[in-house]
Amino acid sequence: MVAIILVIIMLIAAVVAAVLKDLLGAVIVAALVSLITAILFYLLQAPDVAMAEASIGAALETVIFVIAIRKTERFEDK
Amino acid sequence: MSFLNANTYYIAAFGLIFIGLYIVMAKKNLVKVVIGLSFVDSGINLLLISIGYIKGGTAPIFSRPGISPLKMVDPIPQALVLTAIVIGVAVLALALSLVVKLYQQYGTLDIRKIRGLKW
Amino acid sequence: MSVFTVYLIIIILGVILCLIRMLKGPGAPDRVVAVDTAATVTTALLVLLGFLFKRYVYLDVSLVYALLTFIGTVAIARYLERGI
Amino acid sequence: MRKIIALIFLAILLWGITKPVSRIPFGTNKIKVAEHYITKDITETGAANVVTSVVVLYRGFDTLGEVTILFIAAIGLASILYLPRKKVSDEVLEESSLILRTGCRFLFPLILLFGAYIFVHGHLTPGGGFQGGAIIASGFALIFLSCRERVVSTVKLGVVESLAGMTFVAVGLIGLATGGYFLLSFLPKGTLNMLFSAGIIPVIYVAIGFKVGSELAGIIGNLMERTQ
Repeated sequence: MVAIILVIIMLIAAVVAAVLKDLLGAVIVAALVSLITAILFYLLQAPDVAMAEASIGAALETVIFVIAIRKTERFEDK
Repeated sequence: MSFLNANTYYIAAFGLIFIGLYIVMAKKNLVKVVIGLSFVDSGINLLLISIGYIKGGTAPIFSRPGISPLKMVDPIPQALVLTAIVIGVAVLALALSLVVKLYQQYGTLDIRKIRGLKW
Repeated sequence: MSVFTVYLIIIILGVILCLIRMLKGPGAPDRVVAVDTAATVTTALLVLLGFLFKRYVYLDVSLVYALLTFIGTVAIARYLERGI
Repeated sequence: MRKIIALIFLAILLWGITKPVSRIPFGTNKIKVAEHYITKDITETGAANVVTSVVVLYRGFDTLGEVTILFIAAIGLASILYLPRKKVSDEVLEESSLILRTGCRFLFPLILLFGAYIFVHGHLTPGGGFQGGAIIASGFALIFLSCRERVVSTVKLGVVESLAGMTFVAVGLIGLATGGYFLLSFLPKGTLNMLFSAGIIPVIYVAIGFKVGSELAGIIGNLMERTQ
């Protein structure tokens, strides 16, 4: 039951990341998707993979995307 | 409801893969395309791990005595996905560096305005 | 209905509230705060699940979460104040 | 128009993919190879964590290839972003506040210590070289974000990375010389669940931890400084 609710939240967050025009907001929502993916790995009894996904998705991915947005532009124009 | 209960992780994995592929194919912004690629990456990892799951199993770690080897999940997909995640973030950084170079060359992130990427 | 069910319901409710703020939030700072709160709440979820599975080696994963999730928030905050 | 084409393509893909996936039932025992790994793990390798022994010993060649892919990605990024060494930043950046600076200086050694704990205990608890390297790289990312004047020299990162890679290959070659095949576990296995056990697994995982950490830190440093 916990898994079903988490999956629904994750898919909603992924759709929001696809729709948003603000790229910074999309990156933040992608961080939430990565976080819930780590919890699903943990529920599937794979703590090694959950630790890798947590340490990558929590910090490094967000930092890399934010640096790339800083070097380019923030808003996706029409 | 029973279908949803039985196939929760498959639905999650394929949902992530399809949303990522839709972003890659339909969006016009290059940074967003890279975000879609990271979604596809996560979805494929989730699919592999959920194929290796065994109901009632526990993690393959003999941390205390009394854990039976017969009640353990499959360690091989975990070992494959473990390295794939770290490779994924390095490849993502490589793609983003290409995006930054394209922006310095053309001054835009819209793939309709970049000659050679339009379709 | 054991006491752990009540704990799980409370934690899931917290994550759903964070999701609503994330959906509504007009700007990037609201979404950052929502995701940071969701990370804190789900750290509690990881600890509780490790206790329910009766595998205490799982607690390392929640330690990673508690130690590292603030770095992404710091990165976005530095971007918003034009630091990097 | 693009959206319609994309949706049609995805519908065809979904129709084609439900058939084979429905043959794979969720949660049943499927693979015979894993049974050998799980039942023979303690007598053959001596590591408590089966995932670790699969990554390092049973599929050690695979891990060597993955580390090589990581190395090639780091080299590609550095060569794409290559800039001649000159001062290009004419933009004034905001200084980080006192709280952030002090907190990062306090937390940086603790994050490094935690990453070292993760990859030294890789054969006993969840974790290992890849996760510990990612945690160490996160600590360097924190330094890059807060204290810009404390630059990490890329030469030192390169030296650490090369030494770690050479350690990996050298341990494998010692196994080849003494026993007959690459990555033979020539050290004693010890008792289960002790720190000094499991043969060469801790040595190789420490090497992988240093290599992954220095490579990811170098990637973040190149992304942040080589572009204007």
